[in-house]
Amino acid sequence: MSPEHPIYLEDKLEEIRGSGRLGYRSKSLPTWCPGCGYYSMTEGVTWALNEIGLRNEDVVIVSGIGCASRFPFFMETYGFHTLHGRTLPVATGIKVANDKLTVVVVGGDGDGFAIGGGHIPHVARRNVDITYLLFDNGIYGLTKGQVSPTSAIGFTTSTSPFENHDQPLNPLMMLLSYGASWVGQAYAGQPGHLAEMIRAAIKHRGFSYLHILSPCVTFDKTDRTYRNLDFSVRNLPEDHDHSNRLAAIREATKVDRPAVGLYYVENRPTLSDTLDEVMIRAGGKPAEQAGAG
Amino acid sequence: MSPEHPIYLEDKLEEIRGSGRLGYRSKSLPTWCPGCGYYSMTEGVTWALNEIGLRNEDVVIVSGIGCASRFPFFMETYGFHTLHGRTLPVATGIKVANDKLTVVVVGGDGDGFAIGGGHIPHVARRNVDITYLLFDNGIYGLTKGQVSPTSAIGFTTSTSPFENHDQPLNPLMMLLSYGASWVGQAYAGQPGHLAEMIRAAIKHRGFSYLHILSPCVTFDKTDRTYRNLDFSVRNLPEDHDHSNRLAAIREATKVDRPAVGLYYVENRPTLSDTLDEVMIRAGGKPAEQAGAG
Amino acid sequence: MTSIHTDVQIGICGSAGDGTIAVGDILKRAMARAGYRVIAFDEYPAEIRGFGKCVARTRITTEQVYSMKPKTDVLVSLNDAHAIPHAEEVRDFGAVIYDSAPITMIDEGWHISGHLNPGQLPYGLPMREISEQATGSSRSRNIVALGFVAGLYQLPRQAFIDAIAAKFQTKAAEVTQSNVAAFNAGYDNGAEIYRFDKVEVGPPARRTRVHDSTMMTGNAAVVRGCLDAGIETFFGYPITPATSIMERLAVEMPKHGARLLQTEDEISAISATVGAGFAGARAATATSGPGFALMSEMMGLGVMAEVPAVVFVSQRGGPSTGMPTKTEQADLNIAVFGGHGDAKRIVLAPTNVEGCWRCAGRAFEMAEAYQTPVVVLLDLYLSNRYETVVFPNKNPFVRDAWKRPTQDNANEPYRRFELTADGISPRAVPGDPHGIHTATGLEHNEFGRPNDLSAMHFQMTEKRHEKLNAALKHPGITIYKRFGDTGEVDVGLLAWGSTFGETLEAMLLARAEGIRCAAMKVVMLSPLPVKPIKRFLKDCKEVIVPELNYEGQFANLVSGAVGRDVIRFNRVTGKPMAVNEILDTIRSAAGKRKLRKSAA
Amino acid sequence: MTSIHTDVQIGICGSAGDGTIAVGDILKRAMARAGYRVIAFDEYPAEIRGFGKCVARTRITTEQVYSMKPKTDVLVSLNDAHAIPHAEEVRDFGAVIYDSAPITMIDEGWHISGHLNPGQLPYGLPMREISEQATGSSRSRNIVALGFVAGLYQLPRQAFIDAIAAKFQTKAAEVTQSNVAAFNAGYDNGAEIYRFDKVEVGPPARRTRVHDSTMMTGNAAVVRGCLDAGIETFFGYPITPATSIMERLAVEMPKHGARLLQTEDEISAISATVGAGFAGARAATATSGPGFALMSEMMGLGVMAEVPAVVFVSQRGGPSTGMPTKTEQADLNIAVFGGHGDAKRIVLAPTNVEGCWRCAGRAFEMAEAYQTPVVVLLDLYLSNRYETVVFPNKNPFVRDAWKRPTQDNANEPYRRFELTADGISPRAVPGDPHGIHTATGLEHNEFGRPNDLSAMHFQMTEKRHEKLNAALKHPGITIYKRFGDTGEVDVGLLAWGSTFGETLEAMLLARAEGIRCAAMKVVMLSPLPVKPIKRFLKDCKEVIVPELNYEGQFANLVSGAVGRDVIRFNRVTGKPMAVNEILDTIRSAAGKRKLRKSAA
Ligand SMILES: Cc1ncc(C[n+]2csc(CCOP(=O)(O)OP(=O)(O)O)c2C)c(N)n1
Ligand SMILES: Cc1ncc(C[n+]2csc(CCOP(=O)(O)OP(=O)(O)O)c2C)c(N)n1
Ligand code: SF4
Ligand code: SF4
Ligand SMILES: [Mg+2]
Ligand SMILES: [Mg+2]
Repeated sequence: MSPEHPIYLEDKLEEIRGSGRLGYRSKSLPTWCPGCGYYSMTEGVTWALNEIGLRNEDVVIVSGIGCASRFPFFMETYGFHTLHGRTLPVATGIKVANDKLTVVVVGGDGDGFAIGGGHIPHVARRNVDITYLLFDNGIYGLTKGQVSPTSAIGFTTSTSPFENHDQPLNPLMMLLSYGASWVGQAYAGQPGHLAEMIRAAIKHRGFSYLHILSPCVTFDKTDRTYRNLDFSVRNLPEDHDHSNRLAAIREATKVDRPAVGLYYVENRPTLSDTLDEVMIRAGGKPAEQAGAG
Repeated sequence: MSPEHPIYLEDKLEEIRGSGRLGYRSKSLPTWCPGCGYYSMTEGVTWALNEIGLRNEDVVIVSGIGCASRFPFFMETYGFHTLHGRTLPVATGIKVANDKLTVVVVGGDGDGFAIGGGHIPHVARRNVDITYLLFDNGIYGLTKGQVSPTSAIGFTTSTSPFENHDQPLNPLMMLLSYGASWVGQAYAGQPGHLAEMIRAAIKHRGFSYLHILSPCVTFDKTDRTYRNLDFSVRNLPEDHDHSNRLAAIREATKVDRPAVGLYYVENRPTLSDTLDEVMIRAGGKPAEQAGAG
Repeated sequence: MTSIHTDVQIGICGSAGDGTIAVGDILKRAMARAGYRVIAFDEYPAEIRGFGKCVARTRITTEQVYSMKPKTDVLVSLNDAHAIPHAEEVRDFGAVIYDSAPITMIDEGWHISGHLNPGQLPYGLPMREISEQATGSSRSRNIVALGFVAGLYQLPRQAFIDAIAAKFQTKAAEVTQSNVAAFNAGYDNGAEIYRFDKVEVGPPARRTRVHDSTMMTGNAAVVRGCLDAGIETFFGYPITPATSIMERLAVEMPKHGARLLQTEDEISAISATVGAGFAGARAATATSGPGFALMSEMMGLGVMAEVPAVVFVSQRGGPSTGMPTKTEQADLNIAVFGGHGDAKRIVLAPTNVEGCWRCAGRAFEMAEAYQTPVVVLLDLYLSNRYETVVFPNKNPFVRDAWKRPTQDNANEPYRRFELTADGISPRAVPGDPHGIHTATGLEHNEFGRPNDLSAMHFQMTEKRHEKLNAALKHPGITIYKRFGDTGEVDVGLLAWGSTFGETLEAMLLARAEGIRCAAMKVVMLSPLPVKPIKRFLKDCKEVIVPELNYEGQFANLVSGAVGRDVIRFNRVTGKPMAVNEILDTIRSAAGKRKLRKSAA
Repeated sequence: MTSIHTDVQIGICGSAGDGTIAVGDILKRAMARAGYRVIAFDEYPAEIRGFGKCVARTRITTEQVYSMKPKTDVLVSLNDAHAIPHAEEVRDFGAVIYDSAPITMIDEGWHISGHLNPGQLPYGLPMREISEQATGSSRSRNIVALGFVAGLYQLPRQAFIDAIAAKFQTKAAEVTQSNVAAFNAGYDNGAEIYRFDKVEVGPPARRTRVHDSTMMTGNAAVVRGCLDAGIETFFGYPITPATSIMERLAVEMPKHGARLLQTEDEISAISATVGAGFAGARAATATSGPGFALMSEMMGLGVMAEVPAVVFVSQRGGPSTGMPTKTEQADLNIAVFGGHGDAKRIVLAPTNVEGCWRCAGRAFEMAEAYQTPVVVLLDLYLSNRYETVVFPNKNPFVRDAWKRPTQDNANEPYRRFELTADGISPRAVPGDPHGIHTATGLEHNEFGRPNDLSAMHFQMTEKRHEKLNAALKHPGITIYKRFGDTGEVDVGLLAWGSTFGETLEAMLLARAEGIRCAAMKVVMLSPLPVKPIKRFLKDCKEVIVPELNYEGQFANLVSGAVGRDVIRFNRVTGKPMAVNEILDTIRSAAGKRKLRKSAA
């Protein structure tokens, strides 16, 4: 009965223990609002890590500030809960220090496209081999409901009390224009597909950006709800050519009927490759990396 | 003979005094390297202001840090030489305070797309009625030649002594994906066209982005030189439809043969319109603005 | 200080789902309506959702006070597990009210009644049953408990009914009716059955009419100060505990033709604020420690280019993301010293809600008059706590507080940064044909042209520093103030920000014990009023500096300025400082500890 | 201090196009090759291009010194208009060498010969003609002038010829030949025609073999320190005067299998540095004031999450963009106090080039050992000035300087932030199966889980502060050091950073005048070695704190910590402090002014 007492997952999740997935979950029970899309995302990451069969100690989950903040605490991997908007450069530092690690970044639309927006182009163009799972609820959840750069026009929030009039950003188009080597979209209301996409994103060698449409059930009852998204979300056309950046951009412009799936993928040298190349040209040789010794 | 003594333009430019352009030039002689593209840009801005016939006191030139820093000092208008990467938010503040002012931002590729990169999407989506003249020399000039986010692969600089291996950004594509309402490109080696484009950019009501290809004659002798650019720069196709964002993006992808001209233009409400709309909905009415009283 | 006739402190504790904060709200609003003075501060859990602990504390007095009492008179438990640790807050012979038949089963050992000290009075009330009887549902047990407390003290019933009606005014009429019924049932129980025998809740001494005094939080007072000062632009980015400033301004500013923009981050917010200030607008932003850290570089441009800008910083527990929902006073260092280079700015730290309003308004005047960024340093405790405030009838804040160029030398080139006797140069803004200039973050000469010669840099550095001294004499604001005994004292207290309230309370209690002591509040932290502080310290045998940070940031500042050591009294609990602990420090500094023990 | 036999200071002044810096370079390299000790500092114009003033000053001694002399012995003018203001730097009976037939016409009144003080010796040399005769072109007049000075002093000719050859080694052989010819022509002129009569340029006292001593700048020494300490990752963004650290590392690191990335800004640089530190790498970044201001927030995460990270900050004139090519010491405040919350970090400020190397190396050890960000505070003067340095044969820096978890409690959950006696918790990094944890910027418990209870916050705050005290005893680095008279003194000087060199020089001169005095250098500014400073201050009747900022940032820090007032001696000229001015302050503090006057 003491409120300081942690609540253990064990009592609740005995039935899925057999899967091995629980091995990637810590003993802390998530504190998100019931129905929040972050639950599907947690499940998706756990499932994907288990499917790929990564060792817990070789995975680092990096979060910034937002409702995603606490994500790493619910995982049995290394984690770094950093600052608002700084996930990507911190993750870059981790990867440069030790490129044997699998680095997964989780964050919200404000964290990514407001305060953190300056970092994305550079991670994308350098093809840093990390996975960026962006949870887009079109609002600032953790700070209790302010307008965000992906909020729709007309959305009323505590800081847009007379409706939002600013044109929202189009994250997928942006990432495609930055030269990201893997760009996809998923929807928290389709947890199975979401999990598959997360697995693919993590497996991609290079920077992978997965945009996840996720309702904030607490602070958005009108706009980006499960109900509305269930109506509008579609799949990418069967014949979509995900090696064609312009075709991907064309699909990304159709914001009223957002399509889930893999928009674009390409294989090119990662930042690790580049740094190795520099060492070779300098006449040095790649040394043992941090944490390895 | 005293080195502290300022050198006056007057002795040198008597012949162009008749044009009225000199009314927009201050008495300080620019200190850029001989042959630098910033001279064409200065001429272009002076010409455009004169052509449009703006009053000196109603124009504010905002610079960040880079070789463009000193630009405002060479103009006989208001000026604000701000910080590295902060031109756009400062300019937004100026425009929000007094939307009768014509605000022109000048800056380099590092200032804009490295340290300042996080601000561009938001000025673009909000359609802040300012003009952004981006001087792209593919290098950090003021700090004496380091690699920049628009440096070509293979470019050797003091911080990429073993060649640059990072894929450069594509600023035009980025701006188009941000929803900028006016996007164009010019080349410092074509000063007449550059001046025309500057005029059009300033006249556009809304956020206008002009990308200016400009060699740094001092720190880049191999890559983005007048010689190389003279070969590769072309005009946009005659039939280019500048109301079609996807067509504009397609043109922007052709980086090996950069095209000058107007890529895209659209008319939509500016930030000032939006703020007025909010006031009306709130039951207030737009007050006298700062500086007006 | 006048003596306080009525002085009752009521605490309500429960989980986030129990309606704890809601009834605390009704209580304080009812008492303010009834003409009492109120100070109230709520504790919230850090999580968005869940069943974390809430505590709503309200102190009700006839004259305004600025801190909680060391001990609570009545504690209402809506959830015993949460309330148990708070039982010790209750004074001897104070009451603890709990649900004698709660909805959820409580394990043995988790009944609060088993955790009281001898002398504390347990009142087991069947809240749930009373609620069910009065309204048909047990959901109003919080209102029942509130009514019970009101009845115990025979507080004016109608004021509560009005407050309840106001609270539910947007809901269906039945909601109000049902809640009033619950309240009345509780009240009757308290007044008739359990009624306190000898409690002193006199009527408000100086009965202020409703609306004479307004009850508001520190952040709401900041907003009112901004509006009264004629704010023209606001740029901000949400962050606890500053967000509510922007949220309120977002509703109010457009009504007055003023413009607010939520920017993409704090760097953009301060940049736009400086841009707007450059263009001549009254411009402000608001943030907390993490956001303010991001503003460091742009603050320096404001200093160098001599641009007015107002920055509200509400401190929370640090460092880093720290404790977003806890209070602390550890951002003094960054506020005063957080710029690179000799980047001196004005820093004001109000000590109470009225001060939030006043500092906000004066900050705009100062920013304009001295052409510089002004930081107003709040903290979570001050931002979120409620106080009753009486505003003057006439809006005291001056518009257009800056020196503009005259047309006298219209033929000479304009010297934006003219070296003058007081360091203030006449300032033109864009649009003025006679003041064309370029401002810059580089060192510059009088015309604003880049210039880094030794003599110029020295003169300009001196100008930027010395002009600020005029702020120490700025009209209409208390920069520092001494309270308590005059002349030489055994113990002097020097405090800043919200902690001054607790310091004052402790000082008064110490005086009541016969200790000669005095307290000084310092509102302007930069430039520091060194002379008055020195004068005060001269009067004090011992000087205590109580503050909510680890190393004594204010103590270091003062000590560095006056060259004298002080007693640092530091706490980093995330909570307002406990009056009792300050009092103990005073006692031991006064060497009175023994005396007191032998007397007891 | 040992007595210095040879002590000559040569200044060369001209415009950016005159090859001023180039011949200064040859001079100092030649003298270092010849086994002398050298300190040299060049002044550049702020503009990229143009004909701004350059001054190259070189002091040549037998024992290493750490400041320029108060007066120059020989000034070479390559451009009289620029050099005239510097004539007064030349000592009585010192020489001023100028072109008796310059290329450009000089207006009347602009000949330097008309601006000398009585006693200064004018040497008009037909530099242009000599150059033309020796090489067929007047372009080598700078080399002629250099040869002339070398000849005057009979400096070892071969060392210069070697230095010239080294300088032009990438060019065609004729370039070297022609420059050597110019040099020899100048030398012969100086040695045979004008040769000084009674000048003392003895051979280096302790003749160090070539390569025993290395001549390098402070920034180059930082780079060597980083490499010697085994730096693994570097993330940076260019900014004067720190850029050359990154530029050199960019060449060197990949040779050693280490990784360098130029990030998109300073926020990214420090974030990546903290990320790499978290992952277990030796990670650093380098910047100047404006960039460091942007790093403020992320520094706090380093403190909170207890992540090692090294940050080099080379100060320049401020505030804001300020004076990028001028020196100043005004970033102490932001280095020590620039974080929000109780964000204490280690701050080291080397006082000379050798110290740059040592502080750099030890900074990595400290960051790891105490799990915290470490700031190494340089300044433009120290970053850019050359000194001869003798490095120890054995690389002294320790790798892997941190406490890792043992396998003892492998079954218990890992406590990343275990509360231990010394505040240091065994630290695991990703890849280690036994140390899985999440680090956070929120306040947390021993496991690293968010926790904001009062007691936890207090314990963790205490841990983060008190663990740093061990740094005061870190092996292999001088935290503070006293020089001069022992025991009680009339005047004590307390200095930090590059200004300590001038302070020491002034103190030695004052002692030579018979004033009892001592100087203490303080290398660790945070945590401050309070006890030794207190002890030192006790010995001093008067304490002077000379520093290059307006308000006395170090004086405030010391005064705040020890509670005693000091004499602030501040200069903001953008230049190194003048030894003479410190000396005057010592004299007046010692009350010796009259004495001296009557003696003169
Ligand atoms: C520097 C800084 N500024 C502001 C904040 C306050 N803050 C925390 S989360 C957040 C926005 C969260 O929105 P988003 O990134 O969309 O995440 P969500 O909670 O919606 O998932 C803000 C503004 C902060 N912690 N740090
Ligand atoms: C915060 C900060 N970081 C770094 C610098 C140093 N700096 C000045 S200009 C510049 C880059 C200039 O490059 P760019 O923007 O491309 O302009 P250019 O000079 O090439 O026109 C840098 C890194 C600075 N002044 N402030
Ligand atoms: S506030 Fe919204 S985004 Fe955050 S946990 Fe709750 S539902 Fe999810
Ligand atoms: S350095 Fe390059 S960009 Fe800068 S002024 Fe010179 S040529 Fe132009
Ligand atoms: Mg969000
Ligand atoms: Mg550039």
